[in-house]
Amino acid sequence: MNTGGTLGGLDRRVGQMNGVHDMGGMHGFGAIPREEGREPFHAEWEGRMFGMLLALGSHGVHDPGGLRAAQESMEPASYLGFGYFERWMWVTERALLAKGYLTLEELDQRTAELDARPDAVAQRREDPATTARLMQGVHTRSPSSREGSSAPRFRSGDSVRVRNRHSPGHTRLPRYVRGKLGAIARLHGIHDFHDAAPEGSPNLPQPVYSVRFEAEELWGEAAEARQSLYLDMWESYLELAQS
Amino acid sequence: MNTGGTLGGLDRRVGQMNGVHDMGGMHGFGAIPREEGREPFHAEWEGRMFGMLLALGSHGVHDPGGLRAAQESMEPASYLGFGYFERWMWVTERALLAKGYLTLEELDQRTAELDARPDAVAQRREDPATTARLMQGVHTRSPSSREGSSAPRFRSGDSVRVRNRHSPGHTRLPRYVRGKLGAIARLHGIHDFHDAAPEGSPNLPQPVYSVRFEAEELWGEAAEARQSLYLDMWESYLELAQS
Amino acid sequence: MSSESTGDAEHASSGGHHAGHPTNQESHPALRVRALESLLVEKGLIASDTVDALVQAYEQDIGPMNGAQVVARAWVDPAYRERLLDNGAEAIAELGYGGIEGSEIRVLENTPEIHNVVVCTLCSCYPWPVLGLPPSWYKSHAYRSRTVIEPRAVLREFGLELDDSVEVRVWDSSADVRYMVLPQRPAGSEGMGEAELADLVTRDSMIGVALARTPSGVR
Amino acid sequence: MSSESTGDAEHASSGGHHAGHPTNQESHPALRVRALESLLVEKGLIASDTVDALVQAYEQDIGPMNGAQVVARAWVDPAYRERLLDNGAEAIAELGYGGIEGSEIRVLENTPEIHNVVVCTLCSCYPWPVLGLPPSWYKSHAYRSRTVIEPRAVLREFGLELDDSVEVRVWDSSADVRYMVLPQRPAGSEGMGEAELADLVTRDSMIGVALARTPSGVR
Repeated sequence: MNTGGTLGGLDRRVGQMNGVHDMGGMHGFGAIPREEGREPFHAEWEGRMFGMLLALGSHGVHDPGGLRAAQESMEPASYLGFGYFERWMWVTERALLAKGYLTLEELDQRTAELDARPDAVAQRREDPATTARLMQGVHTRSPSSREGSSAPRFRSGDSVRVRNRHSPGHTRLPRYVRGKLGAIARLHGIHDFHDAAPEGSPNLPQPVYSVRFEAEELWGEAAEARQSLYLDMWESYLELAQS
Repeated sequence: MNTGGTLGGLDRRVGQMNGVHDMGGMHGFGAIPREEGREPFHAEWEGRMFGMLLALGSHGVHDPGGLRAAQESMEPASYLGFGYFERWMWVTERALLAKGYLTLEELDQRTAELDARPDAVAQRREDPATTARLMQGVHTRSPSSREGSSAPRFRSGDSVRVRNRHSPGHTRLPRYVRGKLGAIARLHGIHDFHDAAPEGSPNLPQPVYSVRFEAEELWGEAAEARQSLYLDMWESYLELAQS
Repeated sequence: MSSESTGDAEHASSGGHHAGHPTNQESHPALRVRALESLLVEKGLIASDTVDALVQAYEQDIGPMNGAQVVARAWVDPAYRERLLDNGAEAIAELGYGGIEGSEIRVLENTPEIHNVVVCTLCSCYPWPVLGLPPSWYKSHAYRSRTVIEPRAVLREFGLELDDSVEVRVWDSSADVRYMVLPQRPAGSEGMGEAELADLVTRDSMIGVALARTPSGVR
Repeated sequence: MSSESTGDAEHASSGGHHAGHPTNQESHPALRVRALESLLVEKGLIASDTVDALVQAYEQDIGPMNGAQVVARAWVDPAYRERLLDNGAEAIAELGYGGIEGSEIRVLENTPEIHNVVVCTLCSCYPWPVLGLPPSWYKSHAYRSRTVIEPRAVLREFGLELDDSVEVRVWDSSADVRYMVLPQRPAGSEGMGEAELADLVTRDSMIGVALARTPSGVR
């Protein structure tokens, strides 16, 4: 996926390192909701929202790689209160407003108009060429590995300590592993790096490793029997552990 | 404060160790809201709610020591979305319903009645003796230190490691210090222990220490210059660090 | 329980009151999304048939039936199984599957000693080409928060009780690699053909919260 | 911004939509609290004059003016200052203050080298007998989350820029001890009496997010 650029002014620095989205290991969310309605879309608007999100990305209206970071810029109570597709709606609106494709006034006005005329038939626009091109991408693999110039620093079996990072901005380093001891399980290759970088500095691709953690290291006495955890980690998250 | 008993069936095991209330070090909550209206109560209902909360506690309707744990049993999105006095309203309703002092039906019915008659004059009940006794407690100190039977394990200056605890249930051990290295700054004396205990096992008073942490230990490179952090910790949270 | 935890459909019906939403007026998401699509079409930013095609693709063509075929093939073809475990995305592409959220797919083999289960704690990453879009429970805060700290308790909620001798490996999809579980081939499935075998492979068994169905459970 | 972050008053006006609230009907908190009080009075569980007295006490009698007297006394009386730093609650009781949330109070002295600031990350603990009930910002998620990780940035938001040579000590009130800051006596206050000095002591200076006022700022 494209990882350059920003999502309508919502760049990765607005993502939240220690945000409420980083919920691995948290308590209080109750039982897993198992009732299933129609999947994957429970209502027509969810499908339309999803389709629009992908369609806009193919036009360069937003940067798909920045969508995770953009969601994290939601206020925490809203992040938790919104459903999955509502979060995408929020992100999409924000991107369109920030890039000037839409104004809030016209969106509010159109909403009011449609509210007043629930049976109005939607105007359609067909673009078979764009649709065909986009659907090709939906069905065809494009590898995300990069050619790496620097040799990976770690080898399978190496004991590594996760850096205790807490800088604001988007990251893929969950809070529950920071400072913990793990072992390199496998090299995944060189991948684009998605974390927030200081303005103007490039986010160079890095080796990504699968790192194994023992549950006792992560959760102490609360750990369940014979559990391990594997996490994919960019090289800069890690340092060689003193053994 | 009284720490025995439960809050209307909401005991400390329903509190959340890794809950959303444990927000020290989190990002994403924005600027600190500085506009001040009338303090401490912005509206009459906030004062009445606060007064009722204290009045009920003096009657043994709830256990003041369990109120923190009870708030943590709120669903995370609600905890974040509610205001401070609304959280107390939620806790109080729950306690009264659980103990059978109220039914949801009568509360809903009374709400509807008052909604229909906004100018209705509230019925009053006076109890000067109880009021006088309660106000005495509002203005008079009662020390919370206990006589300790066991000698404190740690001395000022001792290097201690915070245990990496993640058990469900109420705790006063914030997530951001778990596993970290600190130093005993001072012994506060022996205090009641408020954490969730396994059913039936007593929560014996323990020594409480003021423990000093250096910001670098907690936040790594994100730490600000020359910051330290002091946290009050029960002895069972700590172990002597290998030096 | 929050609307979040009972799926998006119910949430949709809960209506407005969205603090932080960048709109002046509170409105039902269904209405808001209609307004959004109407404006984007009018402005020529999207085409209606593109949205139609995407919805149809993820409702009908891209779902766990794709992954089930991959699993069935691996069960009957040891050389394919080896390629699949070595480079998931490439072996999956042999069967014609690939695309968004499928650049790198790693396949994790369940054995009598090791049980794998997949989660995404930071969002809801999922191997779309083989499993489609994730179900609501996979996106729930409960699944995201609990699976890394108490996987056995989570699996029990799904009806899967593992012996303490089995190692539970939890895979948190935090980067660009997506994960899919290759469940154990069930006893009693000897001699079955690929199409029949694919019917035993459920979505949940490829996430790791269930086992593949046994033939008796199907017939 | 959420209603939370703009104080409870605004939240009150935002009305219903409370997922997880144990009620069948959504209602304005003001109305709900009236219903609650009405029922509790009717059932004899509380008395109206008790609630009146508690509200009046925390609106009028128990507030930062109490702490300001403590600070002023410590500024003029070195022996009192020593007792105050040694055992806060006992020294505070000498001036007649004590009660709920004041069993153990520790007083932290600001100096040219050390600046103390108080927070409660897990809830909103606060030394009621000397400072009253906490202001909205002290209870805000922003203050609770940020003060332990970026205190200098927080203090800057309050208009307090500290030199990098000053050590910032953050006190997180996680247990039963409550904290109050003894601010530095401002320059230019020499010769002032206790009552005058108390006027220089603001609530914020006793939390540690501000300095005491200078006399020129008062007169």
